Amino acid sequence: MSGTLLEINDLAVSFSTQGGEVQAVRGVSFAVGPGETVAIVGESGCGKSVTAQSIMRLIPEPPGRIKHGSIHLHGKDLASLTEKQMRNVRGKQIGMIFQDPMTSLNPTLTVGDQLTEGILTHEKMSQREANKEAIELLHLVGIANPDERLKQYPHQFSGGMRQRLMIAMALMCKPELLIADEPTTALDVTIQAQIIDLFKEIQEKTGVAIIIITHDLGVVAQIADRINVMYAGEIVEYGTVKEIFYQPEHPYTRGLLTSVPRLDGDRSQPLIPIVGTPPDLFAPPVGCAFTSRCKYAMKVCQAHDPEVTELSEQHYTKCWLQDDRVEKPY
Amino acid sequence: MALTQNRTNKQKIDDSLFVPLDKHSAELDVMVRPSLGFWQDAWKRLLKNKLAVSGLFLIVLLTIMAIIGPWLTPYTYSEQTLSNQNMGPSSEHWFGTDNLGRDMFTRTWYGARISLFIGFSAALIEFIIGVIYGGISGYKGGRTDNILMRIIDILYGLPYLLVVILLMVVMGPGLFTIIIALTLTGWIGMARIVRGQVLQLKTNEYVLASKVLGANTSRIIRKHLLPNTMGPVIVSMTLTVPGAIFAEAFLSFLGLGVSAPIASWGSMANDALGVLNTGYWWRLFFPAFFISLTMLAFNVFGDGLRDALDPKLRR
Amino acid sequence: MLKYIFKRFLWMILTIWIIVTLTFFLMHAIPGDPLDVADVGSSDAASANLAAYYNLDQSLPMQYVTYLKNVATFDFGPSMTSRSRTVNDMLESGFPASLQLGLATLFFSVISGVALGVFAALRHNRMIDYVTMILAVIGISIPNFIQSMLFINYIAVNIEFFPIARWGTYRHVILPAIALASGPMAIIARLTRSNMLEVLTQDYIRTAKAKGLSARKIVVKHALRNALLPVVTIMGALTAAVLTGSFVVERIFAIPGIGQYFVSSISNRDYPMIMATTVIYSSILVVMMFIVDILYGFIDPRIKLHAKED
Amino acid sequence: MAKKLVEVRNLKKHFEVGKGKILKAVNDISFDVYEGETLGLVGESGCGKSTTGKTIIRLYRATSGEVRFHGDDVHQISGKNMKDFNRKMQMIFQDPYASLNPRMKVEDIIAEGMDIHGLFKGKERQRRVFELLETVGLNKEHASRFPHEFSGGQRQRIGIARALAVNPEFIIADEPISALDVSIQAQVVNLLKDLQKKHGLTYLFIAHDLSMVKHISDRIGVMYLGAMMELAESEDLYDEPLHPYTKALLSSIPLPDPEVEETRQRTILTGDVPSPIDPPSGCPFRTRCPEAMDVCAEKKPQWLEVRPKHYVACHLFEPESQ
Amino acid sequence: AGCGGNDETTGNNNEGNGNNDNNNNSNQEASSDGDKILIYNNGEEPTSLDPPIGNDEYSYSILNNVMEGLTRLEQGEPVPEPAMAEDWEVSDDGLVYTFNLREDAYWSNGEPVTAEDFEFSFKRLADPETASPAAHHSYWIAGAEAFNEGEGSEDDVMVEALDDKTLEVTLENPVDFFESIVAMPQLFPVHKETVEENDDWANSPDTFVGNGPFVVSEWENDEYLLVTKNEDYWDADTVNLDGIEYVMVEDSNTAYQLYQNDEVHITGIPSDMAGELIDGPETAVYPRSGIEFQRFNVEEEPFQNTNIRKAFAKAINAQEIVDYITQENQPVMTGYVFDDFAHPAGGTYREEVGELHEFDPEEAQQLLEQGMEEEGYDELPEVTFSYNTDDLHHTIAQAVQEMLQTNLEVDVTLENQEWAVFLDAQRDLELQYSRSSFLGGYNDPMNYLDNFTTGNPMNRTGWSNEEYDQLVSDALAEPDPEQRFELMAEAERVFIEDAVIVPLYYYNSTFLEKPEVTDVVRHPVGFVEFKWADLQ
Ligand SMILES: Nc1ncnc2c1ncn2[C@@H]1O[C@H](COP(=O)(O)OP(=O)(O)OP(=O)(O)O)[C@@H](O)[C@H]1O
Ligand SMILES: Nc1ncnc2c1ncn2[C@@H]1O[C@H](COP(=O)(O)OP(=O)(O)OP(=O)(O)O)[C@@H](O)[C@H]1O
Ligand SMILES: [Mg+2]
Ligand SMILES: [Mg+2]
Repeated sequence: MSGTLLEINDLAVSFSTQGGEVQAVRGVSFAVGPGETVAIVGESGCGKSVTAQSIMRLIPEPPGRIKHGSIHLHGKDLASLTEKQMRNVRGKQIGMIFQDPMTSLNPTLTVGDQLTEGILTHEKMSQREANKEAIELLHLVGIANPDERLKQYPHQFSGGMRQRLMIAMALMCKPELLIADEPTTALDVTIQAQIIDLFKEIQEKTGVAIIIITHDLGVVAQIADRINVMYAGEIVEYGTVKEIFYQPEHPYTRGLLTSVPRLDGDRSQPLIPIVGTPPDLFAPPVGCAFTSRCKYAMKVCQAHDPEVTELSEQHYTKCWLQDDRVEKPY
Repeated sequence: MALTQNRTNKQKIDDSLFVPLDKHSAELDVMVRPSLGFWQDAWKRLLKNKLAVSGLFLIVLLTIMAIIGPWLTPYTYSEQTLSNQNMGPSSEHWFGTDNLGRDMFTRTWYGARISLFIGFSAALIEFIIGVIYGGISGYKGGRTDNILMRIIDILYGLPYLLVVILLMVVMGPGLFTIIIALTLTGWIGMARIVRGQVLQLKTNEYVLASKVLGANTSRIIRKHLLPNTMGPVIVSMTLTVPGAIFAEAFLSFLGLGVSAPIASWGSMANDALGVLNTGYWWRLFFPAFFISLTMLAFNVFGDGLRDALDPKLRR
Repeated sequence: MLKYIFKRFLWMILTIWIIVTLTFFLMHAIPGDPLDVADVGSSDAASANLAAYYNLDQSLPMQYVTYLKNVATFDFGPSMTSRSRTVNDMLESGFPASLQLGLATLFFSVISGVALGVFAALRHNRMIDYVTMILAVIGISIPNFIQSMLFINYIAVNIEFFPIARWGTYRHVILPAIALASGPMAIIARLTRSNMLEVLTQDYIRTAKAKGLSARKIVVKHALRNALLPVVTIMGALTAAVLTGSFVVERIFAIPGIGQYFVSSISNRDYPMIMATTVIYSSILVVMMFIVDILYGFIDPRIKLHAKED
Repeated sequence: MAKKLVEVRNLKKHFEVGKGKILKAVNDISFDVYEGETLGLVGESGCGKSTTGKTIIRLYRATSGEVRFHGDDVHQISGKNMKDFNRKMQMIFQDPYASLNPRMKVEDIIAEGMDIHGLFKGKERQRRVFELLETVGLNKEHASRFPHEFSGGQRQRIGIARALAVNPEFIIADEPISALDVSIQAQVVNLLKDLQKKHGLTYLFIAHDLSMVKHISDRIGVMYLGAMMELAESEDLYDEPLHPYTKALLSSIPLPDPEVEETRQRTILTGDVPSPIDPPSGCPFRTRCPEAMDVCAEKKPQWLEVRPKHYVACHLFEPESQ
Repeated sequence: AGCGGNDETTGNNNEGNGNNDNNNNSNQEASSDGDKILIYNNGEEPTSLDPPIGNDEYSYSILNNVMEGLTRLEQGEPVPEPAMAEDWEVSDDGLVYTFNLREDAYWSNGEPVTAEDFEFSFKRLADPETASPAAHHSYWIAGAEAFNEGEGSEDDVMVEALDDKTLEVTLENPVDFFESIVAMPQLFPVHKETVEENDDWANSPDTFVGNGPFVVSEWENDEYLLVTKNEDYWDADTVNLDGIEYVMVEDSNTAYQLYQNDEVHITGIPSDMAGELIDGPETAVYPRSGIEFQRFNVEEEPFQNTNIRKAFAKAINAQEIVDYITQENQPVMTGYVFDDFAHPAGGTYREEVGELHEFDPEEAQQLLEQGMEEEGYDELPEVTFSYNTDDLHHTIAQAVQEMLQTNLEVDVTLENQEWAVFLDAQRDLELQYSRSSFLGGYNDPMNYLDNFTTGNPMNRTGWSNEEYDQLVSDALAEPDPEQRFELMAEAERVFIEDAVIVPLYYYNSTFLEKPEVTDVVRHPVGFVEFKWADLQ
């Protein structure tokens, strides 16, 4: 591997709530190399956004708390940076697209203002130049009439347009790493395709690494090099795109892939979801968190946390089914 | 690779466990915590805030002293001994005496009754009228808002003194008149603050969501707008209390207040202004101190309440 | 927008007209005849002349019409207390002092109130927060006239820089302005703090942080603006109150302002002066209220007072 | 044929943005929703789908045109009928977080509709809330939490539960599942379909995920820049799309298959996205249409039923231009 | 300091030019260093510097020093001495006064002061058009009252300029104190031409024309008014000060601090500090003709009964009020009329007439019982004492309440009212029992006794007594001083016997005066005089 840009090691994040501690992330480790695209997919509520925000040190503290683990950017521990040094990382080295575009945009500032303020902070640039840059980017993300739109306020944009604003905002400073938390959920397929192309193009030009969090496996298939599959605060499977799509090992990953409706599918047939509800991270089970929903669950799954098995150089999974003593049911 | 680091010795695990799981035993019982309403929950959180609790404790203490304080001395609030005038605090007169030789301790706690009553009622009435009026004005907007706000302008614009004099002539002096006089314009500030907040809050989508569910104005104001504007409302209320206590003294000046020799903190402080030169400090100090203490208590409590009502601030 | 401004302008006129009308009838409704208060022991004939001089001999509706005319032309005629001076003259000579003091007060109260509120919120439940609260408690629970006296008795007499009282240089403005400002400052600080706390938990603050903005910029640009709404709200009435002078503080500091007239005109039943002060105050008030409403739209563009419901 | 539940006629919704500029978010669209069906609505982001939904449910006042629900003009409903209307028609909002009151507990958010309409009280209410939570894949434990303590997808599910709580007849679902992972999406979609079967619910389903839309919808409408381009039964639409925009759309659907994606050819639309403030003359799509003709700039295409139950607005299919 | 520029005043001026340069000259003089400028706290802005209009202390304390009447009270005793009038003759029946004006009497604009100016001024005072609140001070002049009431004409007012410097005034009654009446600011002359030409003449130092020891030279409304020595004043040699700065500091505490800081020379004593300061070395106490008392409304129960009234009057210990509350050593009233008026028999009025009232709780108790019996009361009807809002009144009222409780076991309710409301109610006899005060206007017991005649607007008690009325009008017509005082004393006895009021205490004027200030003159009646004052 050509060195790592970002390395996350055994990260655990908790939130204290009225009833106790919610263990949102429970020991996540992965690395991202320069120019690489890593996708994080997984159960809704499994801790993807929290992981992403932890990288930027944006977990609200309190109630949030990074319990243990480290995050290294270019080999430097981000936790050791002062708030001021961290400011240089944020926006400039790492750009972030938040999941909820409506509330993540300041309703009282014009879109133009919000787009340009980052670059004005990090680079010597006049407002005019910054505006030009912003217009250019808006154009690239497919917003018509960008110069007019700059003067408008977020509430005057549609959901998808706000999402594109977030994308543009994160790209303004040409970061080395882009963390995109569901950047295309609210976009129609044509725009989505445009955005993905844009990501790829920028990646080619600037070599930006991307961590993309998404539910849309189609998007993942298009853009990702490698995939982290998360479930209940842990990474349960990790591998290259093809490995995950064609040789999924973890029952959850498999369930995920079968849930996807197919265009050529039969409408009258119900979709095949994974039955049951995910565990509450308030009191995660001792063993494998997926046990209660797993078709192939064994007694050991309930009692012991499964171990990571290396399937290939870059393909790992965390499941007892990989144990030699088990005969794979599928 | 990081993922592989934490390898345990998997061989230690008993082979017998590697058998399919009986589905039923896999169902995890989720124990359900007793679910508390928003207000109950807020109350619980409030009680965890030491500072807020001490504020509340102070308020209760002051109230209790207002009730029993006057009985703790052999003096009555009106009994004069002119030759004992302006005596400093001593074992006989704990808070000293005033210019008519009355016991300040008795008067202070007697005054607490009047002042706290006025403070509480003013704050409460301000809250009720201000919130309803401001809420409706802000939420309804448009014509309604315009008319309601112009009424406020008119009430604000009228010379208050004139109104109060008329009130005094029509109603005669007394506690009730004071409350009316305080209420007349007291709620306006609150109403305007609430309106401003509501104008902003009502654009939030959760208000639309509630509207779609068929919520009427009253419900939207109560359940959605008000809880989200509690901060400024609480601040405004806690500031009303001392305001009302002093306003009572001002209204006494116009003949509207409780008639002498009944004491109130405001009028006691007012009577004692001259002491800045004479050195009879206790005459100003005690009423002023208790007014400040009341206000401090309300503010500390109010801050705690604000925090308790803000779910995002929970620890 | 223009249409809205025009409409509001008409409403302002209407509002002032109602205020003037109500004030007119109120002042006639309360006991106390202006001539009785002003003079003792003049003859009936003289009283009648005086009454004629002040138009008091006309029927109430006629007097009302006369006053309306006065209000419309901003000419209120002679004062009933200082018969040889006109109300206009008295107000004109006093207004500059009150205005100066008022502006200083506004300046102090807003700047320090907002600053204290912001610091308190940023250091929520820490030392500065408590200090700010105590300052606010002091600012409010020691009314401005007591503060004024304390300032005079303990600061002005000891520090030569501050004149004890009277009027003239900028140094004369400082102490009374502080005395006047501390109450509003406390209110502003508390309101700012409370709303800042609210705003600081919003997601868009997180976004701003993610952009790497400095803490100062986040506070000033993103948070403060949203937190200022209630402050702007109270600024309306506050400005009107403060610019028209303060009876007690002006009195204590012997400042030749117009605050006194707001009180003395009523105790003297000085009808023209009551009318004039009412018009001045209510005009500033309604204009300020209008400005506040406009400011709402600037602070939060989602607030649209002039547009029809969507 | 089923009864018309909602009729939208020549609906327009314009916003004033800045100095006298008019943004035509929805510009003259007409369609019907039949009882018990699911009408999917897809289209370019910002083309006016949410605005259409919000205007139907009366959150926006229509600039012109009308919306009928059970034959009554919804913009005329008042008083008691309003409450009834509000129970029968519900909306799931696109922005999951903004539509949740930060100071209300999830339990109260979900139960709000029940409270308003006096549907359930006390224990019953709580039971129902738990039930709803479970149907959308959350658990009881979540009832006493506040919205900010949830992940995006969890918030979205709260919104769904809230809409379902009042047993509505018609739900406008504005991207109800976009933030959910596929397995939960499947769960929710199955649920919606079940409910439809059991209670005859009707949906207006706004989404971007075309495979999902196809799966759930009986008919699908395609919007572009405030106007309806094509409306047809879903199989029909997917199998034989008529409008060039629809075709482009379908060709852009990403497939969950990396190898296919590597080799796939898509019709990338060229040209700038036009602005609704200043839409192109004639057909709004003509600026990006691979098959644009002269007439497209001159005339607005008519809304024609070119095949049974298959409507399209395109000059390619207008009799005179064929 | 030299004021050379002023020598040419007379020559310099065109007649009728109100805007002259002299004032400006003295302006500049005043600000030069080393001048003896006395800084006097006037409290408030003068209402008006037009003598018949500005009928209050704030105006007259200034007017008294920038203008001058026919006479001026002497520095020592309140006895009139020649001022604008060099001398005067009185006719034998005491009705006609002929004043000879001094030749060197000039207005500050350089014009001579003439008898016409006086005639004009006196008639102007009486003129109902002027509507002077002080018009009643002209009533001594025959025809003035009728004119003022709108019945007579201006010509019937019996004041006439016989020539430029001779003024003849015919009186209504043969009052022997008319010489001191004409010393009052209300009867100061005004410069006829200036006044006729310019209604606003008294509003600005540029247009104001005076004739007193000082001239108005600077005036900032509500801030200060500066007067400077008038070098053309006939008695300029006597005047020691170069000027007086009247500052307007209303708040007594502020004024006290300014005084402590040597920023004013003379100011009042903050009432809270009276006890502490009253015996201090810098405190100056002047007797003042004026009283603090309480009125009964004899038309309301239970005060229709004389004995009950008397009981109240005797149950209140005014000495304690003075000792503990006002603390300004005011003399307690033992009658109604101001004690210190000169009695023709030689001593003061009180010395000659004797004490008529005293505090006596036992007798009060008896009187109350007696009165209640007379009225058939088992229980006294409710009594409410009203006062206009003021810290001092408030304190006194509470003390009185307690005294009535202790001495008579009567529960009195207190009620305070805003001044105008109170005044209105008191005049309309709506108050049962209320606080009152009276400030003397001239130097004679008649000033007091006149008030309680039937129908007098100052009566406000509903009390009417024929004997009293008769005694008062007899006294007015009586030319013989001894005789007159006899009648007045009798009237006072009737009045006190009927217990219409509760006498409390006489006023005095207390001031803080810097040690360097000397010879400030304040008479019991009249206003502050700086003619003789000096700064050492
Ligand atoms: N402030 C908070 N307080 C308490 N719990 C929280 C808080 N924020 C997040 N959580 C919990 O942490 C868990 C992980 O949340 P996260 O937002 O990372 O999920 P996610 O993987 O991004 O899901 P989605 O795909 O739905 O966005 C969730 O169960 C959520 O309930
Ligand atoms: N309140 C508003 N004021 C002004 N313009 C608005 C407003 N709401 C929406 N718009 C504009 O109307 C157009 C349609 O918006 P709408 O939200 O209906 O789009 P949409 O189809 O839902 O898009 P998306 O799929 O991105 O959510 C957009 O151009 C948007 O900018
Ligand atoms: Mg997320
Ligand atoms: Mg939308």
